[in-house]
Amino acid sequence: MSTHDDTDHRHSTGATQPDTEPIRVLDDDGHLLSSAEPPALSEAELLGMYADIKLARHFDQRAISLQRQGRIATYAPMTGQEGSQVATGHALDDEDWLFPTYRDHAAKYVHGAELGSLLTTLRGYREGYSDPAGVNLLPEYIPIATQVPHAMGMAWGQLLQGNDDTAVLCHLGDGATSEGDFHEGLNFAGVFDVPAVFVCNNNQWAISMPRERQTASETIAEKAHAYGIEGVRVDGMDPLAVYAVTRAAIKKAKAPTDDERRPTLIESVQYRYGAHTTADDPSVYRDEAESEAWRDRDPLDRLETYLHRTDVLDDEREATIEAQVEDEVAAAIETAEAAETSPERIVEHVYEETPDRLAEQLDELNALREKYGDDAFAEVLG
Amino acid sequence: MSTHDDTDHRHSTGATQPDTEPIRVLDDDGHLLSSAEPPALSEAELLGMYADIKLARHFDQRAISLQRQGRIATYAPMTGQEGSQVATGHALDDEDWLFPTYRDHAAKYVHGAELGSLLTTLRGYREGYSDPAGVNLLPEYIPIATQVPHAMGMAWGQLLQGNDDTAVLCHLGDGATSEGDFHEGLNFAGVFDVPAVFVCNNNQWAISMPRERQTASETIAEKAHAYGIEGVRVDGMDPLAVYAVTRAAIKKAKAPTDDERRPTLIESVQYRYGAHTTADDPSVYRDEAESEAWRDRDPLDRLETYLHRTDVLDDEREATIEAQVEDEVAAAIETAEAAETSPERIVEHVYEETPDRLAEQLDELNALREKYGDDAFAEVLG
Amino acid sequence: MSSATATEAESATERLTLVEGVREGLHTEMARDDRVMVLGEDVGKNGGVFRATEGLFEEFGEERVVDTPLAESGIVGSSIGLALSGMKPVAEMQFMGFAYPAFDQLVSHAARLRSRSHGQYTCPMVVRAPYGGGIRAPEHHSESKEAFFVHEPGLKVVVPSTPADAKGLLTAAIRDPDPVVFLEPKLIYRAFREAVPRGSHAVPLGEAAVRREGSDVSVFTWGAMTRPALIAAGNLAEEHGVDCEVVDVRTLSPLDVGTVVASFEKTGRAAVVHEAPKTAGVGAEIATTIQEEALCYQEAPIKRIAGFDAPVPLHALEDYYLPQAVRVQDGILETVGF
Amino acid sequence: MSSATATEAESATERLTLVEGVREGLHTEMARDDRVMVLGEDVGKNGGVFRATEGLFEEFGEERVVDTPLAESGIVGSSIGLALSGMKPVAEMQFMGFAYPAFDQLVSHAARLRSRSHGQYTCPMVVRAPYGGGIRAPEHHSESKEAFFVHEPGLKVVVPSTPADAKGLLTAAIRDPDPVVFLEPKLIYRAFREAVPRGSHAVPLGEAAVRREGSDVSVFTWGAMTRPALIAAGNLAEEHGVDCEVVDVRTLSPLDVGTVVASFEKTGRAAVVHEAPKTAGVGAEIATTIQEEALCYQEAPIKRIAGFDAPVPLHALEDYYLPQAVRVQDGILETVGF
Ligand SMILES: Cc1ncc(C[n+]2csc(CCOP(=O)(O)OP(=O)(O)O)c2C)c(N)n1
Ligand SMILES: Cc1ncc(C[n+]2csc(CCOP(=O)(O)OP(=O)(O)O)c2C)c(N)n1
Ligand SMILES: [Mg+2]
Ligand SMILES: [Mg+2]
Repeated sequence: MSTHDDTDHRHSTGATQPDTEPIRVLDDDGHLLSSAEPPALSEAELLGMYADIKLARHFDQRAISLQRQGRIATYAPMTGQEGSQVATGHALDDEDWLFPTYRDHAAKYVHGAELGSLLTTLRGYREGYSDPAGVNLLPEYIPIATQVPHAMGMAWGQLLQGNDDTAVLCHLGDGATSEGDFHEGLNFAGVFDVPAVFVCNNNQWAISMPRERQTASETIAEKAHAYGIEGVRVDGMDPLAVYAVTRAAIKKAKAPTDDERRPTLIESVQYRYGAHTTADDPSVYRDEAESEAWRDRDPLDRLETYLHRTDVLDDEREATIEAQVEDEVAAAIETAEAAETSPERIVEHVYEETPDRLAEQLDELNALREKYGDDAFAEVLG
Repeated sequence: MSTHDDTDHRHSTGATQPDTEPIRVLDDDGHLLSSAEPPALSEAELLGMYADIKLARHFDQRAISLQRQGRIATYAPMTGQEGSQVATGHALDDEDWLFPTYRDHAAKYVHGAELGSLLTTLRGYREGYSDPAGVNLLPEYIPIATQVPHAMGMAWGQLLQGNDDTAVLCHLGDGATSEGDFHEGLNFAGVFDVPAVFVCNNNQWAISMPRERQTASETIAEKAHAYGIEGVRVDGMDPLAVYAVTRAAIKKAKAPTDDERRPTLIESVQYRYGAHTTADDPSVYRDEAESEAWRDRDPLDRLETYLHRTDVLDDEREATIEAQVEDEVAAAIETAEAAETSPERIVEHVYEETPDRLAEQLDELNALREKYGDDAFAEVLG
Repeated sequence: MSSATATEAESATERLTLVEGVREGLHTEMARDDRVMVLGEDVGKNGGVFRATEGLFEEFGEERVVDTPLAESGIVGSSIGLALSGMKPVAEMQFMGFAYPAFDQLVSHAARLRSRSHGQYTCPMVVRAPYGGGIRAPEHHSESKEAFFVHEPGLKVVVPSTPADAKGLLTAAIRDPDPVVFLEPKLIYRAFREAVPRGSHAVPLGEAAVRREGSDVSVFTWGAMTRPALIAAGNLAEEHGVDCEVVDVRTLSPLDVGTVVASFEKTGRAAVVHEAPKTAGVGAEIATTIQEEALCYQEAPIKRIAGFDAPVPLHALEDYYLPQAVRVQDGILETVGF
Repeated sequence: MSSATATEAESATERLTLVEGVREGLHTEMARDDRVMVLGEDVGKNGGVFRATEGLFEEFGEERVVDTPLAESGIVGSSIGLALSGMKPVAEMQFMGFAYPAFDQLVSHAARLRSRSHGQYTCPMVVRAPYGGGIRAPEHHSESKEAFFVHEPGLKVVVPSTPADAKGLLTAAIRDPDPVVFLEPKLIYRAFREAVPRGSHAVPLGEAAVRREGSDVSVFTWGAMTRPALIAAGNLAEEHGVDCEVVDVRTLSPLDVGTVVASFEKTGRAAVVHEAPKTAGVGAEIATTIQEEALCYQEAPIKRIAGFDAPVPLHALEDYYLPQAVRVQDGILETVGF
């Protein structure tokens, strides 16, 4: 059997190795890499990105403490990842669509969601889903990877309707790449060549599962080849690099050259500093020392350094932004805590027209509330 | 944005291209390629493979005509693909497990299924699933790609139970590669490094869907990289090449070297000469001229030529084999047509112990049969 | 043009089979609204494995009649995205038994996009699937698990039993603002023809149809089982003087409780006939609803005449699995004789 | 070792919560049979998001307590293969709402491997999932669609409501020769403790448990809803002199028709309480079965006290969605007062 052992070696496709080094613009300390040029962003745009990352970080801290106080429910923190989220958000044009996960608070905010609404939802009020008109944003997806075919279909619809100026950006996690829906959605995207950009926020963990055990492929970006589309790896803690790569992908999605295909899979390499959610305790399954190396490449620090060194930012501007950020989050909390809901919501928006039987179920409930008072409904276990 | 356009180019993983030329041992006319050596098979083994391919082709013709006569139900023909099926079957050791699709009649037969049983099942009798003890063979899978995780789990179970001498071979079609289960199964196989060989019988069509529209990736073999496993492309109409590649993969699955991973995805490039099934009319969706080029590389012709040229086969032996094959198929048809079934089968083997309610349902049915006779059950539409 | 054709073209109806009714529904709506598109496996050039989409590819082109890769979750999932984008996708699952890989997309997403987004987004789409047994198809091809979809709020579930309804209900389903699972009884795809209105023809969802009026016992059924039910009703009238009312439920979700209960109040006895396994099937929902709403009228147990609590057997035995006229008849007699 | 611990170690029982009962069931069976293995998302080092598998990884190692990639169809599909190979896999779906991607593998394969192969192959495996609402969990985390699985022949469906049953039924499920969907009411994972037998403890599948005997009305329920049902029963006895029999159905498939019907024949009235949407839920099956088997005993409509025909709302409203003691109580009174 010596022959085909040779043959194997010659013909096996196992030999090809993708370039695995992520694209970077800034080094770990926030200095511009000699090999790189900064993306063409105005000072205002750069400051906007910076302010959004500041806000995201502050929001994260406040949300975690609100959860601890029982004022909102389970929350998925994003510290360490907000640089990438904000950068992808900035890379979008207004008319583009965003498909976020439960962790993409900052991306949603940048694309037009109101902070107060985000918190209202986290209070368990469906009323939080009331984005201003023209904000092209889906409610966050919790069932992993299910948004991938939706984003593909939305992008396909743009193409079919001749909307050349609209692309779709779909966030997903590293864990999501194992799901069938990731595969089916990306394969469709490749076949129908739709204007969609899939950003895999590879934060190294899917709850307690480290990236290396999620898949045996060396990178996530290389999975793109299985779908005949481009895969790119970027330093997800370098907001300028993420912006540049995502912006290029969005542009290509809308107006590819003859030899380009519209879809891109971006692997944004980052780290989840904190717990998976406020219900999770990462010390059970990972060595917290691991995060130190990542924290040294913190996206906020790096951008801050870069902006200071390029004189876009000074201490005064920084302080102003800080104050604005705190005010904005405080106001959002107030808005959310002022929100009200009602049991009627349970039957609303199930169908355009509420079926009789469902309407009767509400009537029954209301009769009971009338008879026994709302307190009787406080606890299922009595 | 000129910078990251450059960067993109440098770092994009879109540039890597797998070697797409399939492995071959015989040329289109059945001559040994100068670059290749034949696999180490004895004359008896070569003749066995040849006889099995002959049998498969004859069986296919008979089954199609039995279906036309209403003696069996829908049948999925395999002509053009039987060379690959027989070769993969011969590459297995007896203790290995085979997960076949609805088209893999020949692979099943080679691994120990009885022809009479196959035909009994095609008559709609569950009794056909009664393989001789020790034949490690699952019933054929109809829901596309669902067998992939099963095969993975079976292989995993061997590993966990320390059965180093048992591997699993899983057949699937080109269409199957689009399903989520293909992805999830192969990703698991890569992560848990199990002794499984996945053979994608790329017959260029999934019913009416040509391979090029099934996925935008250039080859199916390269999809293996997304799972960190080896991908191999082989000429699926060259039985010797398929044998060599599959045998090597099975050996590697059982005893990999330090730098090898156990699983392999083999893309066996072939063509479905006939209809998808006897219920299908390919002239509606494909140009039958296309098949001519493929028929020129017919697996039976090529092996026959090779065996004649190497004096393994002569006209007399060929005639003997032909006669044996016809006898064997004729006997199988007789066996199948002698098989009997009974409505009791409906409730058997649903659970180990038939629940009362189900037993009562059978009693009800039997009471009705008693009362009205079996003729009353002949036609639902009366 | 032959004179026969000329006459046909002028008349307001044409004689179609059920599968032609489906095709006509698709055709009419695609011609009327260019957001309507068809997608699925082999629906394009091949015209669908049952020819339900025949000719649409040629007429509306590859952008509106799309052969997709072999991936049901991808088909339903991308249809949800298409619906979000403003299209009106009609997705085909090649057989109902192959819709399960798309189950998550159907129940977790299609059904809930409206409620999840507090009404901001909607999901007007149709998922069609040939369904049920009786055609000697291979394993997994004869499923009729409508109950799975009926139990999921946010979905509508429709099963036509006549060519005119196939066209009319499909038309209404396509125009519906919410996702509809449209199950087509393939046993009667070509069993008979009837006059079907040409052009736009919508039959409202949510309304059952009384196929035969009667006073002794109500038979609730849908899809292919309306045939054995009507045969049984005919026989019972002739041979036993039993006058059955046969109600074709048509829309299984939301259920037309009014028509079901009214019929029962008239007869006081009922049978439900369906192909799906008896346990936890839609028959249970109908029987329970009746006893909730009209117990005082009930004179006998409501009889379920259904598939076995077992997988559909291979084709040699499927006629024993499906409710036959003889089983329906016997079951009704049991109810009447109680 | 403290004396308290010493005493405990000697006694034949230990006081456990329901989730500890699950863990003990897994532990005992893994210790007893080394073919038993646990697999799923975060079941290893992390011990499961509800700690149901805590300590098993440390004790039995990474080959028998396996963190898998995030892919439910892969988990169930590979478990089927593992079962075929001779292992006894216990797969965890992190939440019942995330079992839908595995629906096809469950209904088309796990349920049918035995019948498809004419008994040649079997599929002894358990699919566990935390299920139901009431814990303020995010969207999609509060599903209780047991009816989906009950409608599929070949599966068994089990829901424990006590710590001892959690251990005992899980033990029986693991030993069962057929696939079992084991749904764990997470609302009462830690709600109370009770004495649970140490060591091997199996509670047979297919047998309902009468939790409270009574003569006026039967309440059929399972899982977390046994609590409000028992609270309601207590209140009704005290405040209204109504004597409820509370039957914890426990095994939803196959149903213990004998116990259900016997209870109803005694009381002549019944309510079914479940969290799942009312329409086409298991409540319908139970009510229909009762009227089939015991119509002559029926004195009032069987009342379904169930979830809305709507998705479970975000957590702020979930207590209005779930059947509360007050709803149960009022519903029973309606039945009794009919
Ligand atoms: C289909 C499905 N399965 C399981 C879960 C439970 N779950 C929630 S988040 C999570 C991990 C996701 O990891 P990843 O995709 O890497 O995203 P990250 O949380 O790291 O942002 C899991 C298993 C789910 N939400 N959906
Ligand atoms: C899940 C599922 N979806 C759809 C089908 C219907 N179907 C049967 S065979 C087939 C095409 C399969 O193509 P491929 O995988 O290339 O295998 P081939 O038939 O060419 O051998 C389809 C769509 C099915 N059996 N299962
Ligand atoms: Mg992650
Ligand atoms: Mg094929």
